[in-house]
Amino acid sequence: KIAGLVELSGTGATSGTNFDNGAKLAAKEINAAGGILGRQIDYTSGDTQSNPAVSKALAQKAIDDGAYVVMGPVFSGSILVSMEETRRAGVPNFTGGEAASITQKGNPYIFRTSFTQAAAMPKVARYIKNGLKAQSVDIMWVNNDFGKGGRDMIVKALAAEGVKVGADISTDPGQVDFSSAVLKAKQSGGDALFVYTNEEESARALRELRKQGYAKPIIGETTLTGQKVIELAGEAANGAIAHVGLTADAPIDTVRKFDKAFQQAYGTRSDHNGIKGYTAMYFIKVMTERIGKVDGKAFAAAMHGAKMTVKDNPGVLMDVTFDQHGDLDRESFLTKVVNGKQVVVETLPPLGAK
Amino acid sequence: MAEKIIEFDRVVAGYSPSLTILNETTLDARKGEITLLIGPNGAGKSTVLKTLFGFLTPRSGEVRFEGRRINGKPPRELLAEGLAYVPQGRNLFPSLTVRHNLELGGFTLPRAEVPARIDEVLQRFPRIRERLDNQASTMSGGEQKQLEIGRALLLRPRVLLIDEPSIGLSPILVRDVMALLRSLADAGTTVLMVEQNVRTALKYSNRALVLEMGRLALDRPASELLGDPDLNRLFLGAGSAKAHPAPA
Amino acid sequence: MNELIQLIVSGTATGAIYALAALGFTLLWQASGTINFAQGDFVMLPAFTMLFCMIAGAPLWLAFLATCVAAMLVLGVGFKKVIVDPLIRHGVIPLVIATLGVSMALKTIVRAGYSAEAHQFPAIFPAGQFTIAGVNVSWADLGTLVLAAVIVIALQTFVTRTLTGRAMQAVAQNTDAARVLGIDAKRMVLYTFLINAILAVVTALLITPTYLAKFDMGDSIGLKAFFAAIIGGFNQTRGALLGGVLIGVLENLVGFYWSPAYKEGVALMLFLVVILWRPEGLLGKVEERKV
Amino acid sequence: MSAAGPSHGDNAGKAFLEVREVRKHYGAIKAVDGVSFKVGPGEIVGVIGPNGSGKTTLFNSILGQIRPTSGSVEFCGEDITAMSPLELSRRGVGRTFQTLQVFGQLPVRDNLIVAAQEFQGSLPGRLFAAPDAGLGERADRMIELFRLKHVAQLPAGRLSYGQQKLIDIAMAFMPNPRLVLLDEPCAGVNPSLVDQLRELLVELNRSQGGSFVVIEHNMDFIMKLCPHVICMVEGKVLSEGKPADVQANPAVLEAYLGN
Amino acid sequence: MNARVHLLALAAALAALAIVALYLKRSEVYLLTLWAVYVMATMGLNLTAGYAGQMSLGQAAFFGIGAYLAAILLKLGWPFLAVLPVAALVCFVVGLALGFPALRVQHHYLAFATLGFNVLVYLAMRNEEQITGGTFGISGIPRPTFLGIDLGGHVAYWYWTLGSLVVLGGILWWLLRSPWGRAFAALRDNPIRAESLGVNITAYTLLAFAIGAAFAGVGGVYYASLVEFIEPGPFHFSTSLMMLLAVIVGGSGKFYGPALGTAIVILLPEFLRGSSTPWLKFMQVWYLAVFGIAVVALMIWLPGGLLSIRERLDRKGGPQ
Ligand SMILES: Nc1ncnc2c1ncn2[C@@H]1O[C@H](COP(=O)(O)OP(=O)(O)OP(=O)(O)O)[C@@H](O)[C@H]1O
Ligand SMILES: Nc1ncnc2c1ncn2[C@@H]1O[C@H](COP(=O)(O)OP(=O)(O)OP(=O)(O)O)[C@@H](O)[C@H]1O
Ligand SMILES: [Mg+2]
Ligand SMILES: [Mg+2]
Repeated sequence: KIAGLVELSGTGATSGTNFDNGAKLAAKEINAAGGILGRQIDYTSGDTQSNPAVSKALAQKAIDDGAYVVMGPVFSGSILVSMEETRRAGVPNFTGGEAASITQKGNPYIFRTSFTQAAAMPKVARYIKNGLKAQSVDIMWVNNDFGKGGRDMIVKALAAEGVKVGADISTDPGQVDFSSAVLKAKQSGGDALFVYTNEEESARALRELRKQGYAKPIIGETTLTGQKVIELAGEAANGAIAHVGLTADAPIDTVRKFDKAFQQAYGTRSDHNGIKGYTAMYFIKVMTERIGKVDGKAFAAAMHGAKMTVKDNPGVLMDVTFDQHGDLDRESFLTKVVNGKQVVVETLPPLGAK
Repeated sequence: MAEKIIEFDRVVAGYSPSLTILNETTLDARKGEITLLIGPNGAGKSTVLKTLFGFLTPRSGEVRFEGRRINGKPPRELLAEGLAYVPQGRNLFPSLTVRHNLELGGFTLPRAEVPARIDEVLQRFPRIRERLDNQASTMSGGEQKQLEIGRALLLRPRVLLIDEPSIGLSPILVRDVMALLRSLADAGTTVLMVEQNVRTALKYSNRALVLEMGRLALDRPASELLGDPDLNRLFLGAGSAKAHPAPA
Repeated sequence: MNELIQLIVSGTATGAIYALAALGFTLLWQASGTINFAQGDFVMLPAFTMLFCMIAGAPLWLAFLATCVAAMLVLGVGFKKVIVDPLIRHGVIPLVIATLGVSMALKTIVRAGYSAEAHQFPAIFPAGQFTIAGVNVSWADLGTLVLAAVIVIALQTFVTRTLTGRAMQAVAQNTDAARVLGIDAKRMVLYTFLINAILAVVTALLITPTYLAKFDMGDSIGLKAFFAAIIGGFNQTRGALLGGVLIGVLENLVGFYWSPAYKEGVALMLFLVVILWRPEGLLGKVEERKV
Repeated sequence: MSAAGPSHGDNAGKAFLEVREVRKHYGAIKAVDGVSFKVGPGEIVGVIGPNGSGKTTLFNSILGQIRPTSGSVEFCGEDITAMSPLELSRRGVGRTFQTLQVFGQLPVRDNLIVAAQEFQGSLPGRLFAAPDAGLGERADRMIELFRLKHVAQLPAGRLSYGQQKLIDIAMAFMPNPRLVLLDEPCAGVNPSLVDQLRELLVELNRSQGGSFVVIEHNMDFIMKLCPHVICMVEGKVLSEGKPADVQANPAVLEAYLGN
Repeated sequence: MNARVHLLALAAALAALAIVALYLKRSEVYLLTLWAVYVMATMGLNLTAGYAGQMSLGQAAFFGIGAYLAAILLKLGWPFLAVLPVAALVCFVVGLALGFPALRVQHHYLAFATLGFNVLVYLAMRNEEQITGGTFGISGIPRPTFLGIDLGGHVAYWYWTLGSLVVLGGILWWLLRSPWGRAFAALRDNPIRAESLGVNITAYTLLAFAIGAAFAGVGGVYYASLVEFIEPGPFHFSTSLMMLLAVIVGGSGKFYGPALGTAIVILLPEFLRGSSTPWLKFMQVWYLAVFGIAVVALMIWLPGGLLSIRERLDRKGGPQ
């Protein structure tokens, strides 16, 4: 019995829905293949409405209902609340949240499904320094927990690399008009622009950048070159570069297979959140079979320091290791939008492997 | 006896089931006459007019216009049959100009006829002409009343229902309006009028109906009533001089 | 200097969008005395309908026409029959609350029934742009502005200069009096909602390329549009244009010269200042004397 | 003629309410155009004049409902020009309205209580006062007096026009004001109650020395009640004096009374 | 209703609420507590909007101010009982300030002015990071102890909240039956007439806002302590809309309206979410759609809210 707490409405609806779909897809596949240790997965998801108080209630409810593992929420604010409950009850909890603080609270039951911003940003900063040879960079970010967290991390990472931060431009979630933000970036004259906003805003920002004739490199994280962004920004997305932890475009067989299955099931392509949900479900399968019983405490204990490979089960998509905090590590990609397609230009090794 | 244009036949009506206002009310108004409806405050006079003009549907009984049953018929249709109604209380479109208020009075008329008729009304109420382009709500109480009456006359109705026209009008205008109604009646219009200014109204009316607690209490020729000392005592207050102690 | 002009130009374009949406508010207010909390969703729905038509293979113009018909049926006749008619006799507040419910329902239906994601929408204006005096202006911006202005003027003329327009206002101001005069209140309300439905479709057509079709696209538009309507003057159709453009420009200026973090607050500040200083709005006329 | 209270002459010089050259212009419309008059303590003054002659506007200017264009108003030696209605009510000035102004959703009895409760004790004190603020009995007597007993528990907005008018008048008298300005109190009121109302005013005037200014188109009422009458035309005072004199003034006849 | 019957029914309802908690699951008790917390705020809104007629869409802002104050002060080690009056007072004062637009504008203008205030407060919560923790919020908010009793447990905290709700309800009841209550109603019905009768509409308008705000502030304190974490999200104006809906659905200007309305807005969706009956599962996704339509239907049949059913039955067959 696995419970999902996901943002099906409110500001996080897109991410939550993807995450949920990914998890559902995996559950279906696993069940079709005989379940976990012969038991069928009973996956139910509840809508947190992107509201922490509701997440908390849902987490309690999941525990009351005897959930084995809790998945989600994706939003960092919500997970910070709900993880208190899963911790108290000793139920393992996978999250899609990327805020660094989640795993720094010493909670032994919390596990990530993706990179933290703390892990991703140094890779980006390094690329800005070495790949783009930029001396200074402007930052455009969205003022929510996601954007703010990323902004703080990139500033730190850039400082470590000795790259100067020019204009520091915050934008609003759901912002439509980016003309003043882009004008600010143009004015500041940095060598590149780092854009860290949600999908729709990324698309709008790219369009406005194109409109105002911004000619310098535009770099971002996962969201910047996502499928949705390319679809929404059209032409204007071309040339954007992003570091991507997970992407359905990754040149890996398992991912391609997943991509196809997802499209078949939901008619759209999955974003990284879909992969998060999908792989998390397989993490559970692999690990449960490894410990040989359905026991949350043992599961959590075994997760720390665990390594899972595609060989164990193709469902985990890529080899992955978990550390003592519950953070994970694996390969990541540098992608670029070329002719309306996200193209992986470089595969970056896991942090731990460097 | 003149033809009965409007008839109430044991009409029961009210604003909620637990509160009956018109209690088996039976009355009528006749062609070419001014029928005056009087009675204490809250007797149900305005309710009679509202029921007649389709704002209230009788719970039982029958309302007839020229012999046809019109229970709950919507105002628009009654208007088309030649009825017009000037209600009590606020009845204008406050932020529209006086001119536009008048124009809307002729909403159901052919467009081409309206300007001439408006002119006619303005002749009758010169005060309104001076305020034509002001917002209706800025006018004084009496001016608004003139506008309302004028607006109804625009329709040249066959039957005019008019609720306390004298409220807010200066004595000179009260007499003008009454005389006007008289002349309309003489020309064949049926007028059903509610008034508290009983003494003046009786002078111009043919027949007076006294309503008490939603029932017809009296139905007499107006001239007869005017001279009746009994009614004088009851409704005009003469001699009710039992001084009331002021509340401390 | 150049950037100031650029900011003003692009702000004006955004403002035209607000103005279009605000127009629905002023229309409904003047002609039915109600506030439609679902106004934003009234724009969202046609956007999706057009999208559907296009997915089904219809060209944009056909999608637009089909949606106009559908909107008149659903947002016009349907809304009036199902919601306004039974509610209007209870006064304005229940109706306003009901539109809140409608707004919630519409959003959820689109989200749960179709998709929670944003969808791209083709633009009716050519994609290009031109530069005058160093300022970039896109055809879309210019087109939206011009169209918005034309619609505002047309609507203003209709509502204040025609007998039908005034009858619509009359119904809003005093329904009983309107009935006494034989004005078919229900029909006037129907006209109002039919016009509003068309307005919503046109607004959707113009703004969805920028806003993207998304189930909650109406939220931010609705709010801004409402503020724009009040700032310009609720009982003046042309007030919507002034209010919209004012907000659009000011937002841009604040975002650039002060801090983008409080950009969203701009419409609000302006709104607060206006209602405290001139509650009737910048172009609004003072309403009736009270006693 | 029922001369009520001290006559006008006695009080010349020690005015209670003094209105000086009050004007209210709306653009070209001179609604009130330089009106001056005095009301002595215990005096009853009638104001008549054709429709739109500025009577209501004059009241509104005196009572702070609108700000006069120019001129001043003094009450008990204090300048009260453009004071808010609230401040005036605290000084003992009450009023009634030409248009219906009641608390539509409150029961009739509560309408009357609320009309006086704010004069009992302090604002915080009223939070701890009895629910009826000790005014229940007085309200009941008023209800009796105005023949509203059978509707006392109904929301005032559901009453007939005349009944609402009566409530408005009763409310003005609930707090025992020193001066009351009444705007067409008889409009829509049954004739027998009109007589009673007049008697009530006379009685209040005699027993408590209350002063009244009354706008009325009911000449019978004015003639019997007011020892002093002002006739306004076009925003100006046309004639002023004893009712019989004003009534006989040809200009008044021509503009207002007819014949 | 007869006063004694009323009291008995109330006592029975409270007893039921107290006893049932012993048999409920943790998450259900949590939801009940959440309900009580929201009722504190909606009760205040009922005073402002329902009784005094001042359309307010800023209640969530006060709720948030109370919650943030509580979070900050409780983490500084202040005792809960000291935080309560501070939060109430601060919200009272801010509420006074919010009342000022109400002196100039009414109805929908006022609604949007207060909504604007809500947005500003929200922006401040999100952007003034040093104080509010920005979008990351504040976590680790402690629950109180009272007379040495630890209220950290879910049932204990529920009793504590329920008790406080009853006290708050008592205060509101007292206020409404005093002359103040009548003055608020007069203000709602006809401010012009009220002023000429000595009703200080400035004072009462401001009071209506301030007291309503103080109630929300108190609710916010309980909220922060209940959830043990806060961030700006729950204090977005959409919460204000929901609170207004709760008041209206229950019956605005009805004493028990907010309690009923909040149950429908807060508890019902959770109940449906929790259910595994197939047709109810459908509701998990469609709940808001159904709720929205239900609101419309309610406004058509019972524009005065659920608790107005008695008047409705009385007025049936009235004028069209
Ligand atoms: N809208 C309403 N809702 C409920 N009751 C009403 C309504 N209007 C009037 N009533 C009640 O109906 C009764 C009769 O009212 P109506 O207006 O017919 O009296 P009226 O004879 O015209 O009195 P007046 O001379 O004062 O105008 C009154 O007792 C009043 O309480
Ligand atoms: N706000 C305003 N704007 C323009 N004109 C106004 C305004 N208020 C009043 N007037 C005009 O001033 C004049 C005086 O109005 P007022 O209400 O004082 O008259 P009145 O003497 O009380 O008349 P009545 O006996 O009819 O009540 C009217 O002609 C009216 O049109
Ligand atoms: Mg009447
Ligand atoms: Mg007057």
